[in-house]
Amino acid sequence: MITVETFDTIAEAARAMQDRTRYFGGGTLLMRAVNYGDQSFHRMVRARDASLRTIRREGSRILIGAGVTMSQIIASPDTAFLAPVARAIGGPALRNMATVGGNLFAPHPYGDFATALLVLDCRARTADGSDMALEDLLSRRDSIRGIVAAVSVARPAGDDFRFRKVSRVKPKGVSVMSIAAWMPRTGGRLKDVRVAYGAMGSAPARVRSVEQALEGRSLDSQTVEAATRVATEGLHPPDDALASAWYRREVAPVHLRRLLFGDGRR
Amino acid sequence: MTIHKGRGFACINYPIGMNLGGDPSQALVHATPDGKFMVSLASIDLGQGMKSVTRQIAAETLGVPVEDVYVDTADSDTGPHCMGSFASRGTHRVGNAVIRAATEARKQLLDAAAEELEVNPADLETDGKGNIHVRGAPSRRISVANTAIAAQFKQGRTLSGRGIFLVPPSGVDPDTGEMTPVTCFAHAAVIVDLEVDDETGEVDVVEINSAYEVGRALNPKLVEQQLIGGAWMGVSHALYETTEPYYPARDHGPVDFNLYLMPGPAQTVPHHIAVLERPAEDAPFGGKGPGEMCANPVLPAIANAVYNAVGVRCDTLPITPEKILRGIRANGGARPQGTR
Amino acid sequence: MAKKPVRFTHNGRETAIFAESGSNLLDVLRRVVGDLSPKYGCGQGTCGTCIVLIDGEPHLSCLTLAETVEGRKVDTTGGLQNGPDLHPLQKAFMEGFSAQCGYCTPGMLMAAKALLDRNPRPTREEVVEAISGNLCRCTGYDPIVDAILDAAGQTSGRVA
Amino acid sequence: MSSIEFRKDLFADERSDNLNEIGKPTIRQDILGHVTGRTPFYDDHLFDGLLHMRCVRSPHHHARIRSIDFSAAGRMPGVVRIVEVKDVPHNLNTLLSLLNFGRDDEPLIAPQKVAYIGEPVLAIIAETERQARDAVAAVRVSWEVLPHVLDVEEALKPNAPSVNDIYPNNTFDYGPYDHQKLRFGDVERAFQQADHIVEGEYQMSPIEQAPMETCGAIAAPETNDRYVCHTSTQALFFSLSTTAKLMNMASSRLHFIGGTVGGGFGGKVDSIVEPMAVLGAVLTGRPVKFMWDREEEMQVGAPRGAERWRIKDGLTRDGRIIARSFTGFFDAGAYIRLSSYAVQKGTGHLPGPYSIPNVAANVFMVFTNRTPATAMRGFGITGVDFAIECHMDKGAEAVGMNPIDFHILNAYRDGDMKAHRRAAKNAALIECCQVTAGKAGWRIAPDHAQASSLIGGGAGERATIPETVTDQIGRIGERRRENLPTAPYAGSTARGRVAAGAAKQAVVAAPPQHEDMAVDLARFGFSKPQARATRQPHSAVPPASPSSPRPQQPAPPAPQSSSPVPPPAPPQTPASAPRAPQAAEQGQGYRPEEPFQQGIKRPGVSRFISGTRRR
Repeated sequence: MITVETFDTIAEAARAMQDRTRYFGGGTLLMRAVNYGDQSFHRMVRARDASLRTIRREGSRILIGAGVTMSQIIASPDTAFLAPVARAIGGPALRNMATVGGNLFAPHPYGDFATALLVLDCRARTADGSDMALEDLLSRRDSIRGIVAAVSVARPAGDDFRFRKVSRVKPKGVSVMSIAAWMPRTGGRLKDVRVAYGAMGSAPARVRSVEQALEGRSLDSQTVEAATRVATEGLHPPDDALASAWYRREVAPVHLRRLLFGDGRR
Repeated sequence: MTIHKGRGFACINYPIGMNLGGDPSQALVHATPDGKFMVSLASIDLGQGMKSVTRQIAAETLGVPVEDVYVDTADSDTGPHCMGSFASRGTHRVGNAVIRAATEARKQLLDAAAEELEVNPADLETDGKGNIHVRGAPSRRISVANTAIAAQFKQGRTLSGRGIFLVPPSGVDPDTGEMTPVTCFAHAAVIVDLEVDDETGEVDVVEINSAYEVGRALNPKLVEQQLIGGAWMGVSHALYETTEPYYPARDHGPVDFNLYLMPGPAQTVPHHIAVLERPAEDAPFGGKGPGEMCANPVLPAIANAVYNAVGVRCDTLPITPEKILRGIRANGGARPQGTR
Repeated sequence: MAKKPVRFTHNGRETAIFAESGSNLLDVLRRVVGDLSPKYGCGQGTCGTCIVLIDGEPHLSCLTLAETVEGRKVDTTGGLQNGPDLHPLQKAFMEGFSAQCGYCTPGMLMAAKALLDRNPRPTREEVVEAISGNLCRCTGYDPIVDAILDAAGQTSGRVA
Repeated sequence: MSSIEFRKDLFADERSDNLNEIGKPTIRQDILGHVTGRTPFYDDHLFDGLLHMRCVRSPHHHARIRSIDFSAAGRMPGVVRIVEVKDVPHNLNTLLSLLNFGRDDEPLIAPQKVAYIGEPVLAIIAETERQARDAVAAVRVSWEVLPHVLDVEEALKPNAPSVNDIYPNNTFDYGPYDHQKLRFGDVERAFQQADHIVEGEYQMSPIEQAPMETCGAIAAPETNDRYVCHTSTQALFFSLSTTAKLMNMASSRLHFIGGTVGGGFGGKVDSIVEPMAVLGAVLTGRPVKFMWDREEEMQVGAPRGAERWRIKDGLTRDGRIIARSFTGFFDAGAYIRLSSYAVQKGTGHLPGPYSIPNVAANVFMVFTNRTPATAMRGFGITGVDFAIECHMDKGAEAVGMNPIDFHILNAYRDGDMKAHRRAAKNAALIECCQVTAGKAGWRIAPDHAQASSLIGGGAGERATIPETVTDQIGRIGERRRENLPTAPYAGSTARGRVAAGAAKQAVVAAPPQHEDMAVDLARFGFSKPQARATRQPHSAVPPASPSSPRPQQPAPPAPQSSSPVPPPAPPQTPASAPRAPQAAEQGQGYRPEEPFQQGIKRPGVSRFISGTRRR
């Protein structure tokens, strides 16, 4: 038996959170759990808070409400750089429901959007006003108590930001892996490079080895080869129904190279 | 990265009708007061078109327009016994039962018309447009509707028929395997063209050419539906599907359609089909069921095309990118087998 | 058992029902409203047979918390027909032999309607994208894509 | 896009195509219901006070049930009835017992032990599905986990865990043997004479039928002490009879309604959901739905079973296959369902559509601790066809032939004797090879382009049953005592012989029970072929412009639609227009909606006076 409580503000909703309670965002994860009789919660909390659905510029950054859907991301000119990522998620119906906040908590092999946010210096704001790096949140997302109200991301310039999703079913399938990279350039050299993988571990994660191989270099074939050599350093990709850990290790360098070369193929 | 083109061939035959027989199906046909016909079955339409094809079979047999026939299935109180829709038996078994039932009803229809026209029933024929007339004298005619009215309201005749079709069971000799498995076979041959990415093992099927021999295409559009959809399923079986990805280990069994893979609408393959029709003597109008066999040749043709492309024999289904990539690694690289 | 009143417009008609707490829109439409056109395929949002339009946009009704449609407009295949007249999509699916078992058809039709309502002349790629959340096990998709493109031709007055 | 052409030029002399309705692209009878969402599937029947039934399922491959504690579950809100083993009147069945094939081996609800993950041990009926799920989660089962076996060949070893108590050797019985034998000629001798030996092993994994509509049934008390059951079954009376047996109830008390199913592909034959729903309705006196969710459909619902095949071919230098032997394993999972039958269907299919003078096969149905397997599109054939056709490709490579030429060279033709000792008829494999090659522009040898299924078969060695070598290896139970090899003839030198030409009568269809049902073949599109000698081989060259029958009202769909490349010629026969269910034939004077009229109309005759009866 499930009870649902709806509040006007995210703050009230946050205060209503207790044991065996889940925050209801878009419902794509939670309603499935309800439909299948998940016994780990019996109470859902919602908020009508309009701020959850807003996208706003904040100087060089963009503030995205946790309740913003993938469809809103595609529609909004302010988040045009994230549209290709949102488009890679689900079908149109799912995108009308799936939210940015929900994607941060989507289990493997989901979380492509979080993977992209991860490289864009993303910070998550919880309802109680506290603020943490997305990377920090993802590392302990199972134990997070508060509700994420919004995320703030940097706005990349030109083609500095790249995203690649590898799935077997087209046009829509879940990730064998996804790769996001933010590669700002100053004087032809890469600076503050961030690269992240999705579906290559328990949660989306940055790939420090690749970032270091790229940092301070120009994006030439030598650099790319150096990066691909360390493409899976320190990673522990999972086996699942889509692919084995072995396969994920084997193809990660290939897809990384194709991403860095901007090769659109598959 | 290299993309290798490959071409593969396979051909098959397929046993039509439940293996070893012993699987009856029945049909009942009766006329409504004004000469429309109802076919009562307990057979199942699971999308293959049972209701539609038996409707055409009944109309053809009765000699009336298809619009005047309706197929009602499946209610165990009103539909006579049918073994079921499986083993490519629907068209063959149920179709034959419907033919026999409709033939008996037609006999009564012609008898009733003969009485009205004062001629010998043997001299009558149907025009398939709702009329019965004397052979060679189209003007001496009566409509099926008026025949039915006369039969039921004046002559006191039913226009109805019973039909059953059974291939009696065949035993199997335990020492030699001697048996009569079925009475006819459908045939198919396919050529698959595909591309293999030798860095990822990913396969793109780019074209299928095929020939399917179906005895007779009872409804060409229903046949097309089966062959197009069936070939899609063949591609899906060959490259994507399994409930046990690590068989015989049971780990990571998919529980939803995100993890149980089937090719999406952006991965459909241009499929150029030729339909051949060699009627089988004991099949309805010679027609063999095309629905079941159509996926079968696609699986090996894809495996053979993958070998032709990169020199990897993938003898284990499904042929995943991982299996191909492991094969390429084991061979020390792709080994294209030459253009066909 | 706790039930919540929900008022919404269903296929153009004002509807007020009591929804069991935590129940999804698919169950409410089928069991409470009695509109059986949306189908259960998975309850996971992975097959699209339950797709309905909410305020004109496609949604997975099996993942939609029923009470969230309060005051909104819900349209299903059950309401697609205009009086006695079939919608061009329905005609195209019929004449294109675009259904076999027919179970995915209502979801396909709703996904297609959402597309054509905002984009009357879609490209093949746009159609494929529009039904990318809908599965069909029978047809191999092409007959469905073809029918949607045909309907687009008709809706925009092309002589078919 | 795709295209379809109808090669009416081929086998034209065996057909007459002058039929009124057959061969026409008539629109489906059910399509209007499909596009309006009005087609009634089993779950589209509303019942007041419908209850929902869910199962408690095994988390183990193989385990003994020590005890089940459902006291907490029984007290939970909405719970109406706990269904235990003792509630099932006759808790043992095998699907094909209706054909008297095999022993009852599977309970509806597992009594003492479970043999696969997901096997039901208890069912709970509640007011809502969610309440049933909550109650199921509250059930506590104490398990004694047993050793399990998941690989078919491991399961054949003497020390392997016994999966199914009714078949303790992990194999189905075929006469005195633990496998189905096929013996035709003498493969051992032929292998010695062969220039090339080609061997291969092939494996397919289980495949889900994946119909969009999951399996389910709704049962409810009806009048006259009967029960109505709306079901997704592919086999109405199969499910009805199975239910009657498990419920130990006269079949006359069951009213099954179905016939409109959201895809089946073989996955809706097993008749599990119907007895469960009826049992629920009987125990509660209320309407009960038992429906699989998608997870159950995928992991508990029976898949197309896995198969493993080993093939050994003996080939001559010039590309003829003179011997072929098979060792096959059908992975049935924990219970028979239909796998026993798949083995015999697969065996009857060997050695594929080829004329091979020496064939042998040992085919096993093996129990393992996995979800039972059942039928799927291509039942018993899909897996072995994959094996055979991959192997044919290797054979062609071994003898250095173009694969299509290799297939045509070995293809069966009319009159050729098949390994199951019946002569082939109505063959058309060669023509399919030729036409496909022509469409794809794959060159084949001129003599193979001229070959015909009608010519060259049915004579000499091709038409005769050879003297056949037999063996008695693999009697039931032998394998529990000692490790026996599985390949044909392996493991013993004792041989028997069956004389050349030995064959029983072929089985043919039962004749019509009454002369009024006897068919006049002339009206059914059959025509007498010319004498074989005078027949021309078929040309593999496709006609210039393929025809694709398309709806006519309204005119053919847009260019994007699946029309041929090059674009289609207009449908060749006017008759190839599909008919909308109520479409009228223009200009034919026929009006299907012509209203009901009493009496008859004949010029000069009162409509109420009949002609005189002729006797």
